[in-house]
Amino acid sequence: MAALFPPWSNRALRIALVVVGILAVSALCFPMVYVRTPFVTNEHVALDQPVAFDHRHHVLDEGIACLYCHTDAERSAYAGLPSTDVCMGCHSQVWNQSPLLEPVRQSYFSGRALAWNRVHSLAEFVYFDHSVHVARGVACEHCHGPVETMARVEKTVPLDMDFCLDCHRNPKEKLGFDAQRDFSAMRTEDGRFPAHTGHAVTELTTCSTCHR
Amino acid sequence: MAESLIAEFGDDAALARAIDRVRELGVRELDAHTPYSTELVRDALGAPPSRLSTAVLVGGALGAAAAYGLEWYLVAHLYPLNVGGRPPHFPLGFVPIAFEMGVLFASGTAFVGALFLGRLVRLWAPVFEVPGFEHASRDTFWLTLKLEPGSANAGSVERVSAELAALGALSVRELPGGTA
Amino acid sequence: MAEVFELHLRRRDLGKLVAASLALSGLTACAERREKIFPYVRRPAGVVPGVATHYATSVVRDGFAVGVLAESHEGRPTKIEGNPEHPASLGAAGVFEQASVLDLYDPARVAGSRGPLGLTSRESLERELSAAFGRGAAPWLVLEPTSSPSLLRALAALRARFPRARVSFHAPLAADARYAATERLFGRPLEPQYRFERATVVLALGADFLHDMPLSLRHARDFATRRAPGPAMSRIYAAETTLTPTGTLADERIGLAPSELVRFAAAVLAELAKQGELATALPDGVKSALARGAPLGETEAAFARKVARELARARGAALVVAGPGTPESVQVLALLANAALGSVGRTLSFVEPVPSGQDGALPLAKLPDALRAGDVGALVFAGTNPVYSAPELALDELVARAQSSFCLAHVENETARACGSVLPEAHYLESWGDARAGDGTLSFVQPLIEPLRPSASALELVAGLAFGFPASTHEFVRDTERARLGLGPASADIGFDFEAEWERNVQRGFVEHSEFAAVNPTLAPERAVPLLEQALSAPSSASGFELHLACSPTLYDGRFSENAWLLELPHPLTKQSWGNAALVSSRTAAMLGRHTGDVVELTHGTRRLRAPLVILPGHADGSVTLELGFGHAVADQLSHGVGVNASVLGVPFGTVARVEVRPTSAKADLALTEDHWLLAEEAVAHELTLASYTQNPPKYEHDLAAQPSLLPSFEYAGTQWAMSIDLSLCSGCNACVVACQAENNTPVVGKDLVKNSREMYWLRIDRYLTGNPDAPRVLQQPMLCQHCEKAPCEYVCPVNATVHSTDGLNEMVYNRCIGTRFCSNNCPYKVRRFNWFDFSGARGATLLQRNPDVTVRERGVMEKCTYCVQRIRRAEILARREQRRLRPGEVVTACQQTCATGAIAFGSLDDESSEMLRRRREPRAFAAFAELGTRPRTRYLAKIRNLDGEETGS
Amino acid sequence: MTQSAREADSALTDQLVRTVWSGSVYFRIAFAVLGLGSAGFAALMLYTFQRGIGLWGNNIPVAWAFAIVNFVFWIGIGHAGTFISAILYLLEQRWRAAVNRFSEAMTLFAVAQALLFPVLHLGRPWFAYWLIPYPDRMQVWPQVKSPLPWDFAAVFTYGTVSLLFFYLGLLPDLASTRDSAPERWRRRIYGVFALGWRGSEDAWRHYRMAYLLLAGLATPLVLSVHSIVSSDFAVGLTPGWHSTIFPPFFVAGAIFSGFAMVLSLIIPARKAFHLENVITARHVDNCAKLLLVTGLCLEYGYAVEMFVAWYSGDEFELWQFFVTRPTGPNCWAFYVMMFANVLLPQLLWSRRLRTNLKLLWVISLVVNLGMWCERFVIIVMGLEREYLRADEAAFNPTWVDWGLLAGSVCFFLFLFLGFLRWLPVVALSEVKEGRRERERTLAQAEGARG
Repeated sequence: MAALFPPWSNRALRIALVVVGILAVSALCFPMVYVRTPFVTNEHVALDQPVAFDHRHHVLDEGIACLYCHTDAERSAYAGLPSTDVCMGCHSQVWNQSPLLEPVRQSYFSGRALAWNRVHSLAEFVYFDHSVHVARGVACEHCHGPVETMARVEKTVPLDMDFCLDCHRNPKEKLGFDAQRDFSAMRTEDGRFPAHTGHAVTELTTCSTCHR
Repeated sequence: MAESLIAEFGDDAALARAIDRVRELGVRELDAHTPYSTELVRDALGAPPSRLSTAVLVGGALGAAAAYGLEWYLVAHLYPLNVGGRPPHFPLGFVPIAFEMGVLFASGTAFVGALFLGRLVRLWAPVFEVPGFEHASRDTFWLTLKLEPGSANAGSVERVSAELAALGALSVRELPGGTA
Repeated sequence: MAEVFELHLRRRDLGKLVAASLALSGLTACAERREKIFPYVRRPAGVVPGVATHYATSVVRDGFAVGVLAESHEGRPTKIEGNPEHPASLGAAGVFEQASVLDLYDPARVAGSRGPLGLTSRESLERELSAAFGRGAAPWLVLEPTSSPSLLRALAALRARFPRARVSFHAPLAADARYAATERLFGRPLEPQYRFERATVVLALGADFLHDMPLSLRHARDFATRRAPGPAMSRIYAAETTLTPTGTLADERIGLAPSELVRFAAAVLAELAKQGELATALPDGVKSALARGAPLGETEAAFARKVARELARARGAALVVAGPGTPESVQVLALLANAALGSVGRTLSFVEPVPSGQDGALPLAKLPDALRAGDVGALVFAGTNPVYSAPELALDELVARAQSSFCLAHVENETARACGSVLPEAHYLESWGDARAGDGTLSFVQPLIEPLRPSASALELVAGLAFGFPASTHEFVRDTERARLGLGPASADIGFDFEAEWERNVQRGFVEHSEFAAVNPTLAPERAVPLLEQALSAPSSASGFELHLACSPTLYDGRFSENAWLLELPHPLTKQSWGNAALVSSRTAAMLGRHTGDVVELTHGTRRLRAPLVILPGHADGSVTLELGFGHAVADQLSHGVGVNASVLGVPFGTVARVEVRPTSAKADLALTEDHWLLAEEAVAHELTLASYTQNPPKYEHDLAAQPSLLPSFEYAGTQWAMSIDLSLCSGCNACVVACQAENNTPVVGKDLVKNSREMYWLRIDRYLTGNPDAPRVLQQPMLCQHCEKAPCEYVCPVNATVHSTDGLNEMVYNRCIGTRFCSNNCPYKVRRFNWFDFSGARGATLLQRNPDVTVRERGVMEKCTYCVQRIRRAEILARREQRRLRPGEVVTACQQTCATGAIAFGSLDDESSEMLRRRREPRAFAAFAELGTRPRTRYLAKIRNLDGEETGS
Repeated sequence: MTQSAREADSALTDQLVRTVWSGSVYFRIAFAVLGLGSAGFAALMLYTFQRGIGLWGNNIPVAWAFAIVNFVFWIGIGHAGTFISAILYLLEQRWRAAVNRFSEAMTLFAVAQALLFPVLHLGRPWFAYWLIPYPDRMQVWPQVKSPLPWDFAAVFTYGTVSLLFFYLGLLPDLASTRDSAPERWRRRIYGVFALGWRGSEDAWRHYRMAYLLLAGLATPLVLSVHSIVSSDFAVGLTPGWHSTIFPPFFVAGAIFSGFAMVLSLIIPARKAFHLENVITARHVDNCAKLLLVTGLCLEYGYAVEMFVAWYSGDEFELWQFFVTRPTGPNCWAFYVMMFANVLLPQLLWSRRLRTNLKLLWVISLVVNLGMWCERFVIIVMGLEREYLRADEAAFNPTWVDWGLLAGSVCFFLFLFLGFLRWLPVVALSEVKEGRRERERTLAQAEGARG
């Protein structure tokens, strides 16, 4: 009686096993790689906005500082987008006939808000506070990238927890200042800092710094 | 060109006798195919004990060490949080997983090792072409041997076949594809 | 929720964008969605998105104002806090103030106007109303009692314009007895003002002065100043029918049926009259009247003697308080006792009554006859619900006899259902107004938001009727204020900047020093004689049980019937949620042969009521307490079928009546969050007497320090948060529970889940009863996350979802939680709560009320008290921005902020100035379940009872 | 003699693989019914997954109930399988060959049930993978000081090792099945799974070593698994859980329940498949004896628990053991447990009762019930009455709770029935080997006499 399987089946079985192994490993690795791609992080995705606002022109040509429009960054958790009257502050005088600014004028006279597309977005359970970062000297471009070179704003960093921890773990190295030194709020009466207990978690990496 | 033979026996004792006899004839490359592990055949063939145990020890030790190392690296080194006031490096808590991973890796090594050292995971082998070989897993005992043409004491194929038949072989055939 | 919606709306315009609130739901998967940002078109001055603002306003109930601060996030009012400057609040807020914000967003609010002939617009209904007022028979207006100068001015104008118009004031809990009593003794109605900070010995006669009196928040603050253990500690005696929060804090209390309460008060007064110098204060007529009372039981008599002795000993610093629910006789006896004790001018003073406008007002009881006679033209109910609360008037059928009927209502209540037209009532956070606090302080009601739907306040309605619609209440209240200041038209202002004054006052929320001046009335004690003779000689042989009606500690008089927070809130003593019950003592229950959960039938005359029985140890024997406010009959509403309506028995609040109680075989479905009562030795809460505490202080802290551990100790330094809770000051009033719920977006889960012990309170109050089962001592213990240094919850979490922060908080990271619930199993305090379902959109929940600084938790995650970490981090961010250390007392938790007695103190262990640390160092500070080695950060201070030596009845 | 041995081997092989080719109509009916039950199980799991575990009766304080009870119950069942196949192998108990395949299959399917419940019981089961350390974007890792990751590692290892052990033991028999199959397509299917086994002595040499090593590894593993499961409770500080006796106590209970399940399955299977010549009365009797012995170990555990509670004088322990358990809201479970695990096994002292198969079967079923109740008593009652008397609550299971329990029993039996039908149910090669050795020993003894 002939054998059940031909001689080439040995090789076929082994190849099949190797392929299954590779597929299994890929199935495990693929999601880990995928979540780091721009498909998920939305990095480098420039969105169309209701107004063709060009940061290059406003920042580089006109020399307008970030905080002129994003006023609240210094005092609120949210940097905020400028209200229409801020745009109109200048554009009632300059380019006041430009068709590009038609939506702005429409908004201003109708009282309906401009609906901008959010570019930099964090999960709902992350409590990021602009004001404290600005006050501690974290540059805008650290998280937002070189906005002054962008025709349409896009994300340049993933803004995931990995990214946040990168600085929160080592602000001195990453941002050039000694966070421990500067956290006067956390200091004890005699200027000591919480004793080193082997837990390298600091005020900056403790969970409720960002999650409440 | 070496020539291989395969002989079928009705019980393990006959197979063991045949092994002893062909050994006397100077045949070195021998293997048996039996429906169950039998002491007679094992002793007659006299193969050295399996080296699998060493591999399993290494596999288990590696698994346990890797698990413990990973626990230390992640929990005590990368993000050492204050959990219930326990120290970041907490051997008491790290041991169970290290132990389990040791067992897992050791078992995996034993299983995979047995398959590969036993030359399994091959669907085709020359013996499968032998008519009646399906009895090898049910009720008959088979001997395969390879005759080296150059070796002095080895007789001819015919001689060995005759000897085997005389020892009670139910059938003796040439094995075209070798003994593997 | 981290995303802000920068609304293009003015602060008070938010209602137009309810849809945007969808984005407020929290904690979803990480995948980012394309979101829109809507910046303002024209940015209002002073608004910074993401930064909460507070506005002063007032909560008015039955004509009494309490000044509050309303927190606003981008135009959404989210939370109410007490106004620290306001004399009726002093920074505290009670249960009802805290919960009132939810009513603003109540999905059951009257959605739109509904009138005859298909009229649905507000304007057309107002026109219809004005027309109806002017034609046909005399119009009749039914209002809540009020102290609002503007409303009174509008009413006067209304009367001038419609001379035939009649006005009635109706509130089921209106405390007329104290006005009757003062009128009897002093010749005119007066508002008593109690000074608990001056009182060394207090007798509370059916008086829950910490909880349900107009100035209760202030009473509680004042009371607390005298409750630190030491020689200055005051001593409180309580005689009451049911067990109240005040009774739980009393050093000694006794349960007395309403009729016994009268005799007890008389006995105390008679006892006082025997004491040397006090004897002269009372005329003989009174003395002989006092002697007519049937004798008290032995225990009660002994207690009366002792109380009288202690009161007399504290002469000049003694105070007798009669509660608003007590009959006139008790009020009179209390006033006489205060007079005899020389309290007037020291611990007690009088001012003019706060609610006014009673002159010319008709009692509501006259309305039915007028209706039957066809004498009523337009009948208008504004902010009252007499169909529900006065069923004996049978208004539900009679309203139709009016030529037209209108109801200004917050929700479609029973009265609204009976009326031909319904107008939506504006919430106080949507309207302008004014009112006086319990001491007469003129307070303002300031809106934070444009009405979510077209609606009107009672003031707007009356002013509109008087002066024509539409009425601008803003202008009207300003004009009233101008008139009060004696200013004429604006053009005539010379040398006085009204605008500045007005803005200052509105910003402050009240007018400083505008409280009524104390009056010195002349006492005519002999006028009490007929009343006392009648009250004391009343036969006590009648059959049945005495009925005691009480204000509900959760629904008040029923006006909060659609407030999901309050419906679910467990009763402070019975711990009953979603319902009320007939409360009886265990002996009375034994007489009836029934237990908690059985249904009894109460009969008063021809009126019957079936109510579930709940045994309340310490309740007076032979009487039944029913709390008002439950048993609403409007289908499809949250309150439908929740509890029973005690008004159905037809007994007015504050009167003594007898009812028959018949056991039935039916069983009720009660939701009790704690269903057992007595407790032997308990390691979780301690109580001591003052004498034993001063002579032999306990060594709790020493016991804690002696706990051995195999593990190396963990060193904490720097800012380390901790809490100290003084059990001597916790009355179990629940204000902190609601404050926590409002602050932390804690969901309401409904009756079925409460029955299965799935309530979501981060902070609950555990109630322990000790001592004699019939006259127990009550210990109320706020139980919240103890923030253990060796937290047992932390080391069992497999995913690091609950860990310790560097500043000593036990953190709960919702977005990391996978819901193994091991942490809850391992928590000996059982303070962790689990989202069994998706509660974020539960019925009665309102997305707009949510605190944007706190994550809304997803289904399947654990949650618990965080010590209000969002407030801590906000303060830290502020401190870091300003490059300074945290200021002492800069961080206040929601529970601490609202607590009127200041039972909760919070702060950092490195802040030597903190009250928290001072308390923690008292010898009576102990850690709950210290022997488990969890090392809690929260300390409790053992309850200290100031006994006079022997204890009666235990 | 040679001829007869060969015929006997052949006949035995045919007997034991016959069922693989032909199933009776009863089998089809039972398989369909259990299949429906399993589908219901799947539907209920989906329902729970979609709506949340609020569908169960759990509450605070009873945050763990049926799901964890079922988990511990099933994982315990598994233990007898490993005990028979590994520990008895190391102790050279040859009679195990008759029942080890059964019990290994039982182990595997019980562990499969056990793996479902901990995942299903999570509040957010879709994040169950957070228990595995992988390089995530959050830089947060499992917290390995918690017993739950230990548990995950233990059960995962246990399931994997059981599968490997089962499969390795099955290899020669898969080859027999392959070579006995009537049709070529069946031979091919079994041929693939036999991985080309051809009984070569070279393969046997490594196979024997691997089997011995796996037995040696599975022995400490089986002891560790229930020890770790017990630490899910013993590490906590709940009265009635916080006990050092838990690991051995749980292991004893696990093996006890496992033997009960072995008997519950083997007694009917033996009859239905006419295996009386392979699984003899002696084998059943041995299982019954072990049931008695492990039962006694468990009873010792009960006694020690209560003694320690009393001796400690701790009011919460006393409350748990002497008030809550006999009088608490679910005290029926306590009495069932006491009857089934303490009183009933004492009948097994009698050989007459032990060899009465019907009675033994009933006893084994009741012991299964009793062991489920034991887990219920420990877990649910421990939580119903804990430290804080103010926050006590009773547990009332919902229909979903009962449905999931019934569903998992169906699914277990469904898998087991599939095993009975499509795989050789007795370790063929081992039985043959054992018989050959016995014959040879007999022959030698005769030879010595002669």
